[in-house]
Amino acid sequence: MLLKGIFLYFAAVILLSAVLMITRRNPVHSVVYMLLLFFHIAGVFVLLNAEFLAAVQLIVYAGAILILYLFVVMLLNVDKEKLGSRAHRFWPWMAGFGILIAGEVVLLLLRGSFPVNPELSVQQTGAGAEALGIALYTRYLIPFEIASVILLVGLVGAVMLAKKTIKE
Amino acid sequence: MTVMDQVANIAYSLIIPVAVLFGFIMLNAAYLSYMERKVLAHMQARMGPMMTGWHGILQPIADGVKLFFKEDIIPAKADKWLFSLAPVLLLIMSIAAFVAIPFGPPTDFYGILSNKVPLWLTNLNVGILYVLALASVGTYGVIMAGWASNNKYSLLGGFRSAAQMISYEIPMAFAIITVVLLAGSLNLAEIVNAQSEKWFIIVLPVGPVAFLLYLISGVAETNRAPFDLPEAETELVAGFFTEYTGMRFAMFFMAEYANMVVISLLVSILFLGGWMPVQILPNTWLGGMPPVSWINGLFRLMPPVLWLLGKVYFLLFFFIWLRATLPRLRYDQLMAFSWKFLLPLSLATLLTTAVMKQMGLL
Amino acid sequence: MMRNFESLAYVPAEAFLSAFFLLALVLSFWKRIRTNRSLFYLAGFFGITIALTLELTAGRVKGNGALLFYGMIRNDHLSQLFTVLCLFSSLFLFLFSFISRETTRKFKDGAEYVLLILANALGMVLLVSSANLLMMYLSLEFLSFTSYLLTGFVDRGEKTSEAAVKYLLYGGIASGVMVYGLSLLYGIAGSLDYAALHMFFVNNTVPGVTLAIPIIFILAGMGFKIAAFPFHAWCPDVYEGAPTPFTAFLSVGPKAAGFVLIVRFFYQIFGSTDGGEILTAVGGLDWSLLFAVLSACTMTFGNLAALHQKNIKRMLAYSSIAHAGYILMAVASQTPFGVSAIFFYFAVYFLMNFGAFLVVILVSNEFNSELIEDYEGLAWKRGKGAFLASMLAVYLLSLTGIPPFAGFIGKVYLLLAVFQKGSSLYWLAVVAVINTVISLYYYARVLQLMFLSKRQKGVTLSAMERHHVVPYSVLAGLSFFTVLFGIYWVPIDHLSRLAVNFLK
Amino acid sequence: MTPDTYVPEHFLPVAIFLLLGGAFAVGMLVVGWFVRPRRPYPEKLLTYESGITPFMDAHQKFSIRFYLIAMLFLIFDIEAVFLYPWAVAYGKIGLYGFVEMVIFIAILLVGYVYAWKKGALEWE
Repeated sequence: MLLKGIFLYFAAVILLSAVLMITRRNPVHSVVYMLLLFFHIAGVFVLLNAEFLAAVQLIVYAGAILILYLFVVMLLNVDKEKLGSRAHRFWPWMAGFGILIAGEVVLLLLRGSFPVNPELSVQQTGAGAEALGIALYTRYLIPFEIASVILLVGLVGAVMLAKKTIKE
Repeated sequence: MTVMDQVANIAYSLIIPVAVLFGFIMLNAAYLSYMERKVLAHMQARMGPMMTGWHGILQPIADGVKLFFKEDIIPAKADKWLFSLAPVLLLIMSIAAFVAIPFGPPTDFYGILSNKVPLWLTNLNVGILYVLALASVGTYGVIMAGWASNNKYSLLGGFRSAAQMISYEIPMAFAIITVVLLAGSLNLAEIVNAQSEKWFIIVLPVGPVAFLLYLISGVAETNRAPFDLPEAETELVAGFFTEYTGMRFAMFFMAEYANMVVISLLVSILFLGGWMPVQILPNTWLGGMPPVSWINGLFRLMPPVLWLLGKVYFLLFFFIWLRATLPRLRYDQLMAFSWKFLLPLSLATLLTTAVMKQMGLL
Repeated sequence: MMRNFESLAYVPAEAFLSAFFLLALVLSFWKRIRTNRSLFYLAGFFGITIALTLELTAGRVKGNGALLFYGMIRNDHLSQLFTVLCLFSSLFLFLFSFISRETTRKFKDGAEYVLLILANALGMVLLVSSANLLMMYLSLEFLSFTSYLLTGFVDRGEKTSEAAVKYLLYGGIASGVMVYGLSLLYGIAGSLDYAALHMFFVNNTVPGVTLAIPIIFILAGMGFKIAAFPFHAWCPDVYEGAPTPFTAFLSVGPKAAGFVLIVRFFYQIFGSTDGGEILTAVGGLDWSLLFAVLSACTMTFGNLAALHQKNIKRMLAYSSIAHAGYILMAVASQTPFGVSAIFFYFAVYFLMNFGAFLVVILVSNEFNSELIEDYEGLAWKRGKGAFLASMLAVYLLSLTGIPPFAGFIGKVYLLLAVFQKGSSLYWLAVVAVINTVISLYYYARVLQLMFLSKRQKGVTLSAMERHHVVPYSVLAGLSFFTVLFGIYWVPIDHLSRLAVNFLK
Repeated sequence: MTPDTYVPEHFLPVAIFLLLGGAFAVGMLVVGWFVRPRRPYPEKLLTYESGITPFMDAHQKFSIRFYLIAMLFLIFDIEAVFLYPWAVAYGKIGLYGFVEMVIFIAILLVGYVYAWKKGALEWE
């Protein structure tokens, strides 16, 4: 009961901050709501005994990616006067699509028969980081190394674009 | 168990520790300013605060009361919402970091308590990551304060400060990974226990390097001298908190001091053996022999938590000492120092550790 | 299932490409090397060639259906065939970059361009052989990432930045939606592995609606990659704004890789052969119909939109959307033969599409323009004008699917696959034929402009003379094969029959 | 153990402290609100700009270098995050783990040198 309450709290705040994030006129405010969102997602990870992921959620998403967003948003310096409503002219379509998907999810939950693989359960070993380390360096090695190449390409791209801009 | 027992249980296991820890943080936040002023003054052959109480001992309280009565000014052009949020966020993050820090092994306080209680609020398996995560979120407080003030100095100060903090986070992370590699755990208590024979600072050749890396990055993370560029008053007035007054200003100060304490605690835990007492020579070597073992035994008499706090206050003194001694870096030097020197050095340290561990040398 | 270090011997091309990419990056540190563009182009060209050689000669070593790296990568004939195809398209990208004036004059540092192409090739090669959702997603991102950067590489004015940003935003959203679908799928089945997912859906009945959400989400990512109907919006702008050699490449290599991704995902997870000629859908979702609808919409939309285009690159972009629609018919057929048809079509599409774009490049080298009206009377211009026009005619007719050319045979294969599925998809075949007729109109419009207008008669094409023999021999070679495979297509047929083996 | 029964009670103090920190910060402001003076006038509410009247919006376009630094940080931060599980599991994955990590670091090191060579680390 308590657990359900905690989860519902996290879920509610996640949804609310997500909605606020996309509706705020000031992009810097959007970033703040996104930060709130990340915190509560980390909370959900904690509920699932994925403490390492919770920490990563904060370190990488909140601490690095969102900082980059914040820099970009602040660097862009959107004029407050020019900032019209954030609503795109297609917003009724998008809202309709969103409601459609949401309805489908609700329908799905009402049917009740959501097959879940029994192997998926909360690990109680507490060795999250260690288990992750072993998996990452044996079974998931190739995706891991590919990830490093992707990071490398990202770095090359970022430097290339930034240098191009500086030169101009 | 009756309801009363449960309430008492919660009181003992939660309320008292929370109160004690919170008190500790507040006391530190207040009295570090006193310590800083006194130490700086004496280093510059001055006396520092002397008027309020014996040798100015009541100065922090007077300062606090004064700040309560100061007008709270929010500039008309500021983004009021973010302007208010920034210091609060920063303060929350720096206070919450203390939760995961272990202050000593479980103890019964020399028989006062019937069973042993741990000297930590919670022992997280990812303790070190938790502290790091909160520190990285603290960057928002700085940058948001700078942006929300709508003041050119604040904005530049905030940006500089944030860029500096993230730049030094990388060598810091690599230094921590070196420690994790040595200890084999992310749990802070386990990291301390791994140092019962040998503190990580004396694990040659990597220990001292990693220690220095962490120390330097730690000072830079807290925006303290010689890395206090964001607050370089000669060019940026007061940096990101130029526009803040009264209690909001106080919050930035408290957060900074709390951060200093956290960094000192982490340095002690990660490199200086945490609550382990000093050993003149290790037990495994000549330390077992009589004259040395007597001294080692003497050291062991002091409670572990005091050892930890001793190290912490020495480090805090060291930070103040740095401020009194070193000139401020130029911003380009500061960035280059992190990216071109500390980063490769920290990577090399990490790799050396891994190689030596692989070869069974560590 | 093979472990990591043992598996390395089975992926020589991939391993070589990654090592070569890193080596090239290290070499680019020295300014003297970095600024030497031709050297870097040559290096890239030979790198791809070596990778191709390795892939072709290692074919004997490679087992069919071997699962490498703990099941991350599946080595089978499908992956080999498409690896070769993708690497060839990268090779042609280098070749075209040599020829096009945009990529030889407009920018100084050739190093990054070459590096990104190499990385892009690596992404494609990994994508066609992934047999794990994680691996698939990562390689897809890898491919997309490099594509965004390459799109914005040569500055062609406002169009370029618009194209690159549009591509990035669409791509980001599509892959975000896709990864959400993947996570839902993982939540349902509890595995990332294609084979394990297949077993789960064979043994468990999942309500259709439960599966529909993740599948639709995943389709968004896949549809984006192949530019299928609702997810195509980026395509024309990107094709117009990107450097032309890259545009040519974009509609062949990455698109083929995207199709392999679709085929693997749906055939291996949601299909069951039992040795029959038609797969039975597993998991309670009628994806045949889904793809049939997608296919019909895509081809119709592509062709209708192509009708009014003024820029030939945009026209070819819409035409490539339409072709993606045709190829989707084979996916909808749910037959192993459909996979063969897909390879066959891509092999043919490779020839005619690269050929058509080469003409576009040569013409834009001359006029610095890509407007269709500038092709007026091309056939009557002096200095290779007739040659260029007739070559373009061959490719465009082949793209339409007119009998003596290879494009016709390709389309026949696709239709055969549809017919094999049975009467339920006959309507799709009818739609495809109607679409072919529509497409004839806009292809023929270009032909009419080139051949029937004599206003430009006798005007000299000046820049053409300075060019060497390479572009013309490539042009002739491509058209030779376009015609040859229209008459004698047995070699490709043999190859394409191999593709089916991945189901074994 | 399923998500229905797992209680992360060791995070209770964390929650308490996050709340306590917030309550403390807000409490200070609220208490101060009762005692502090409020006498705003337009000049006082101006932002500080060395004594002159502030001109233009302070939110200027900033150097792209800040963005570049953030991007580099992001990449190395992700690298560091990958290294934590490696360091913890190092005792169990042994030589393979070591070789794999050296490859990983080498790949990113190439990127680092590239950034350096291209002058991305300079702050003119």
